[in-house]
Amino acid sequence: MAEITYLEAIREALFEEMERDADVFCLGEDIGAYGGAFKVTEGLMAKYGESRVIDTPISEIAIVGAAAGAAHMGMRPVVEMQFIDFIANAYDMLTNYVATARYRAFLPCPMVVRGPSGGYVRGGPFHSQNPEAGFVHTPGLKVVYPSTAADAKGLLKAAIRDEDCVLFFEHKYLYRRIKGEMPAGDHVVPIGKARVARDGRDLSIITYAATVYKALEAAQQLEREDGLSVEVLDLRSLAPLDDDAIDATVRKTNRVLIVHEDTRTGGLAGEITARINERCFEWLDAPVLRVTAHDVPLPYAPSLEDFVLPQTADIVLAARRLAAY
Amino acid sequence: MAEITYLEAIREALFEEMERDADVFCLGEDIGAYGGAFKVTEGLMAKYGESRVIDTPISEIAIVGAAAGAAHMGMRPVVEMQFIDFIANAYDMLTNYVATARYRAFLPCPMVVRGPSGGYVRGGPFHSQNPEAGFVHTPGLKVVYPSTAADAKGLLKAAIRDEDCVLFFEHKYLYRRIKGEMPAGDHVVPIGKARVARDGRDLSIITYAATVYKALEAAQQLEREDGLSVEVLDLRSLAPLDDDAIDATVRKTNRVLIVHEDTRTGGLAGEITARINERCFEWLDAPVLRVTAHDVPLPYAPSLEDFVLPQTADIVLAARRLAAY
Amino acid sequence: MARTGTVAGGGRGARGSAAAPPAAVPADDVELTQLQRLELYYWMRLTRSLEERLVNLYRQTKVVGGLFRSLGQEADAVGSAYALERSDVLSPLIRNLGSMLVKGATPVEILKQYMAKGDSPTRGRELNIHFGDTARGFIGQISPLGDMVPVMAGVTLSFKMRRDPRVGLVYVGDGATSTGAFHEGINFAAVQRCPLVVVVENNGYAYSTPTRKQTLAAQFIDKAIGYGIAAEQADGNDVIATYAATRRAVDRARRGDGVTLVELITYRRKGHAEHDNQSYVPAGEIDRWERENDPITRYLARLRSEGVTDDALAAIDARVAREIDEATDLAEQSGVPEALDALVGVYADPPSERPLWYRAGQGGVVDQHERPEGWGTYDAAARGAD
Amino acid sequence: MARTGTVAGGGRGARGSAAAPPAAVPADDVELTQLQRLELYYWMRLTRSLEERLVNLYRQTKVVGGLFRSLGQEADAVGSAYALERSDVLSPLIRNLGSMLVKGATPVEILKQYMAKGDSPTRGRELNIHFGDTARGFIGQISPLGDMVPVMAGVTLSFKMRRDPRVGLVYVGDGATSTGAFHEGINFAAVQRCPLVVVVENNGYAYSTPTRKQTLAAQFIDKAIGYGIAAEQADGNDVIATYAATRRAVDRARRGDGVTLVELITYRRKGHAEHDNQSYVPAGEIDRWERENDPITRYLARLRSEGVTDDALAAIDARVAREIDEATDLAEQSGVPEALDALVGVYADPPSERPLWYRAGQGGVVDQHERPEGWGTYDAAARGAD
Ligand SMILES: Cc1ncc(C[n+]2csc(CCOP(=O)(O)OP(=O)(O)O)c2C)c(N)n1
Ligand SMILES: Cc1ncc(C[n+]2csc(CCOP(=O)(O)OP(=O)(O)O)c2C)c(N)n1
Ligand SMILES: [Mg+2]
Ligand SMILES: [Mg+2]
Repeated sequence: MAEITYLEAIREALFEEMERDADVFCLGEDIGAYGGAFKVTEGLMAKYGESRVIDTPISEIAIVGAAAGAAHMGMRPVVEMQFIDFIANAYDMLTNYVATARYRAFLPCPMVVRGPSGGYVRGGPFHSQNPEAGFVHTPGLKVVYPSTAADAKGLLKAAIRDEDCVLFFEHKYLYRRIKGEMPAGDHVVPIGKARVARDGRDLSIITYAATVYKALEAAQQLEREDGLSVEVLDLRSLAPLDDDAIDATVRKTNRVLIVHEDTRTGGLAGEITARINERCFEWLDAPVLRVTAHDVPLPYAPSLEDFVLPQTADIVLAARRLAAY
Repeated sequence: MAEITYLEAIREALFEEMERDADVFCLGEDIGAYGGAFKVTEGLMAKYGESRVIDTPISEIAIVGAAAGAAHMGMRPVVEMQFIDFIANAYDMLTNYVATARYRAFLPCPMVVRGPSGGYVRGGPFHSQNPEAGFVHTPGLKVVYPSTAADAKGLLKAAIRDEDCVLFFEHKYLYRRIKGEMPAGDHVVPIGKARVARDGRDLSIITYAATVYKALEAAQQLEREDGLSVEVLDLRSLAPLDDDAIDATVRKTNRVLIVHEDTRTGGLAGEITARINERCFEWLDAPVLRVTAHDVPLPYAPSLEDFVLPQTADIVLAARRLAAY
Repeated sequence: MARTGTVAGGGRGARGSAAAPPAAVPADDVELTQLQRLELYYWMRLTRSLEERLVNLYRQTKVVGGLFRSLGQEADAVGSAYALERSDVLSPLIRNLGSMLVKGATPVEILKQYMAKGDSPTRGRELNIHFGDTARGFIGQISPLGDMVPVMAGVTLSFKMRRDPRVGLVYVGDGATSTGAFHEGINFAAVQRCPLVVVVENNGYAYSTPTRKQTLAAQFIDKAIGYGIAAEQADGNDVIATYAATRRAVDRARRGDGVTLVELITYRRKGHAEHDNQSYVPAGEIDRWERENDPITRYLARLRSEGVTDDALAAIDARVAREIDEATDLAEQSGVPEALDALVGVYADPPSERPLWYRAGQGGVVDQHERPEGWGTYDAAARGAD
Repeated sequence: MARTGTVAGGGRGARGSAAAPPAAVPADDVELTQLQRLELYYWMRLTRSLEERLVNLYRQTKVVGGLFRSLGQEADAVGSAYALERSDVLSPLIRNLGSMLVKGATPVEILKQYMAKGDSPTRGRELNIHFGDTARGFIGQISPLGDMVPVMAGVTLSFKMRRDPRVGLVYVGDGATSTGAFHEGINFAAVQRCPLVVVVENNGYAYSTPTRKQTLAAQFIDKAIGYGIAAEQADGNDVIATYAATRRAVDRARRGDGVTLVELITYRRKGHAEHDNQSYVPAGEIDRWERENDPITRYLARLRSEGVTDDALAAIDARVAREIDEATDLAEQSGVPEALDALVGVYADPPSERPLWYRAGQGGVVDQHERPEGWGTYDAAARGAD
């Protein structure tokens, strides 16, 4: 079977879901005739028309709010943020309105908010963000962030079919760099399950999105140079977190490194560390360590961005310290 | 010296700072003639006039943005959110514009955003929030959340004098319930320093805001019923966190319970746990545990709110488990 | 005073409205049967009496949290909602108790909500009249002002997409027009030509803030041209005029002619909530509106002039009193929510959260002393805003 | 075509503008010396030539990230900024290179920014022309559209509070008028009577979205009445008309008469950014604007008709060419930012963050292979928006 890119996998999911269910529709800025800033929705309007592929005004509050209203009425809206950074404008609508709809008003709100996320692309402080922490913190929202093409497709299909709002973060560094074969048939990856990206015995790296590849690179290097067997767990689903998978890898290797591209303070590594502490303290042979971005806005110049973001060499160093502990 | 309430202490700080520095001014909804929804700014407009105490339209984006613009020009704006919950509307302006101003543009942005926060008051899902986690996560912002009247005054004065943006959370449950004597003179409490609210040897409770009092109640009960000596650390400053104070209490008691009123997943306890892990792993005799709100929107009925929020009895139970570990 | 894409001359200014009550203007001629005209009276009377009952319950500390009144605004709420068909969808605000009753909310639901009962429409999760029911065609608001405009843009977008001839109506206060959500939502709906009516209830104040501190616009319908949409303005204290203006907007929406901004000029005679002493209101202003421009008094005079008998009106009053008494008895019988229900239904899947470990097996661990003393009455200011 | 609180009749429609270039209208009579008129030409030429140089550098992969053009909009940027005094404050957008130059930004700064040099105005922290200097009176934008309107409301509020007779000017695109920030900011400034000019640059498109999908308003000045503020509309491709309209607004602000919404009608001849192939633009539209309505061509004809000699114009062209060459040489010599500078200045106190432990003592730990291949040219789409 032919391989397709991470980006094409997302597009394929959109086509298949719009085909499968007439209630699925897309809305966002420049997603129609233009096909979106990254061309994820290319061809969608030509096939499904202007009424199911809606070019909106520059109004993130309205786009998300309108999706919620349509979702209440039985539609299945898929919102594109032109860059996920602009989800900040809809923070109130998502955390106060959408996230609470079912709980406070028994209103179903099945919708997806998706968009290009993440750095390593010289995008500067407003086109490189990883805003997952603020939403994982919000009860009522689900959050996924795939790293492979197959997961991108399968999780987006699951997100569109979910009865609640799912934030679907797409890593723009992976859009065209990552390829994969699509499993045959109606490929749906359940939300809430992590993926063991690499089996290992000596230590575990828990991560997600683009840093999965940095972790895998580091694992290879550690095997080659240190003879270490490193397990890499790709979380995929950030809310809910797959506690069972986390427990399993911790209890297997007893040493854990958490890696994420988001800034350190208040990033997801804290939450994961707390859970490991509560659930697996006696299995720990070393402190849970983290490799993350530095706590600064993400700068634009390559030398600065590379310094701020976590790199493979950092993971190797941190893993060595853990292994030697 | 006479005692004044937590709320009066905040008001006193506003009067003194407006008196001290003609560049300090206040803006927000209904803060002028009406004196604010909680009457925190009562009397301020009568004394300083409409141009320094500005009743604004219902426009949190504009209020925060305008404060930033004025701050660039050398003013010292103090913004009131009528309820801190509505800070969500200004999330983009705060995290994207204000937080990055110095870093990306060398623009000073000395301003304060303050407002009534927290639950235990039957305020329901939109008048009870503790939104600190989303902002502690943002490099460029400082966050304080006092629990005593003296700290409320001293930290607000420090916040107004700070060269950067400080979010000042006021716990509305404490407004009129907590009183304290004000230290004489120009009472300023430095941002970034925690406070030992109670000395102890056997175990540490790290907390802030209203749950400081629940922790203190629990500590008394544990002393009375279990003979346990419990230390209570009131963080006061959430960004930056006082790592030294955290280290000191952990290394002293070797058992840590973190308590916060915010929901569990993605709340601040995760970050604190990660730091303790990294900095004091060998001093830990037990896993770091947390007592927090349940992961649901905060419901309104007393029986529901009481169930969702952390209570003294929870802290006692968790502390007993820790002590017995 | 209809306006479609052009500016209405000489409209009653938004700023003027707080200063002086509008003189009685002859209501537009609309076809309403005698039965319907009496129905309008019933809804207005029910609204006012139900709120009066709530005041009693509030003083007995049976209301949890704040109490919000629509005194003097009953015509605006009832008349506008009455312009909708049963299958249309409405999004009310805190002062639209009347609109909700018209759309099928019942007094017992309202009372249970305010008393935070376990079998109230939100099972004690949300405050006062923050609830909805899509079956009856109303959607519960949330507190952040303006947010319901985008949501209703989406509700009505779905009608358009499905070629379903339903209409949506969303209320915003004069204050809420200052929010970004209002602007983005009405603009989005305009461009998408959603079948939506946006009703600006200009009652002169947003909490303590008079309209002139909210906007420099002479009148709210002046915003319509900037969105390229139609506008209607009406005396919101004249239930028939309100009905007629809203009806034109509803018809326009149903015809496929897009969004209308309807400005209803009225006056908030009570404070923002029950604790607000209205010290910021110029002396005499409230009295004048009460004396000269009470919507129920005005409507009663009109009905009488149209030949409705005192007996017919008294029968309605009696029915209202009886219904409220019955509803109160019923509501008081209900119990408080079960603590564990707090964990149910954040998501469809999982259907419930698990209690935290230190709560396992416990319904409630809360000691009596931990309850804020006298909640429900304690801290008036703590119940500052909706 | 000034309008103060009333609707201008027959304004050139926003939607019309993309379809057909406005016919040349006689520019308003303004007092500008010959020297000033030549200065306007200099700034427009400098803007265009500097962008052309940037295109060359972009093709040489010396530009990091995307490249944004203002081709065809030079008159609107230059003419409006020229209406400000030196001490006034301006907030530019991505297509206001010309405005920034007028306010004192230098070509070498622009080039260094685009090349992400260590001694660029933002030390490599921010993109392209996202930078400012309060001393020279311009404030750097951020990407989220609309946010600078509230910020400039605050800047000008401070002028009013200090009785400082300065004025502020903020640009928004046709697209950015749909944001909540625009609405909240302009309304706030209106009510506070801030000395602020809000310039809507109506260039027919927001990225690929034509104005008719952004708003149903016939023209953007129709929004002014809804904010109770004055409006001016001008042909944005006529530098003198643009200057005159903006000047009226600036004078009004300085007199204490509050906010003006200025609509400048122009056309974006290049794509949103350099990678955008403009496939969504109707055939012939761009050509027509280029042929019939290039702001520099038009202004040259006017200058010549006023007696300016070819020699005088050639001298300006030569000066521009020389300045850009010199600036390019200078900019190319600068180095990239020091990695550790990334940690400096998030706060005033502490002045710097500490490197994470695994970076201690290391300037950069990045292996060559970890750099995205060919950044600067790699992924056109990755540089989709500003
Ligand atoms: C975004 C937001 N900011 C602030 C508030 C607090 N608040 C609640 S009601 C209110 C005044 C509303 O005035 P208006 O819109 O005129 O409605 P009215 O009460 O007059 O019906 C305010 C400021 C809020 N609910 N939401
Ligand atoms: C809040 C927000 N949403 C989306 C974007 C992405 N974006 C960048 S520029 C642009 C189009 C802007 O159009 P317009 O305001 O007309 O300005 P122009 O480029 O035409 O000068 C978009 C959608 C953004 N920067 N900010
Ligand atoms: Mg009002
Ligand atoms: Mg544009």
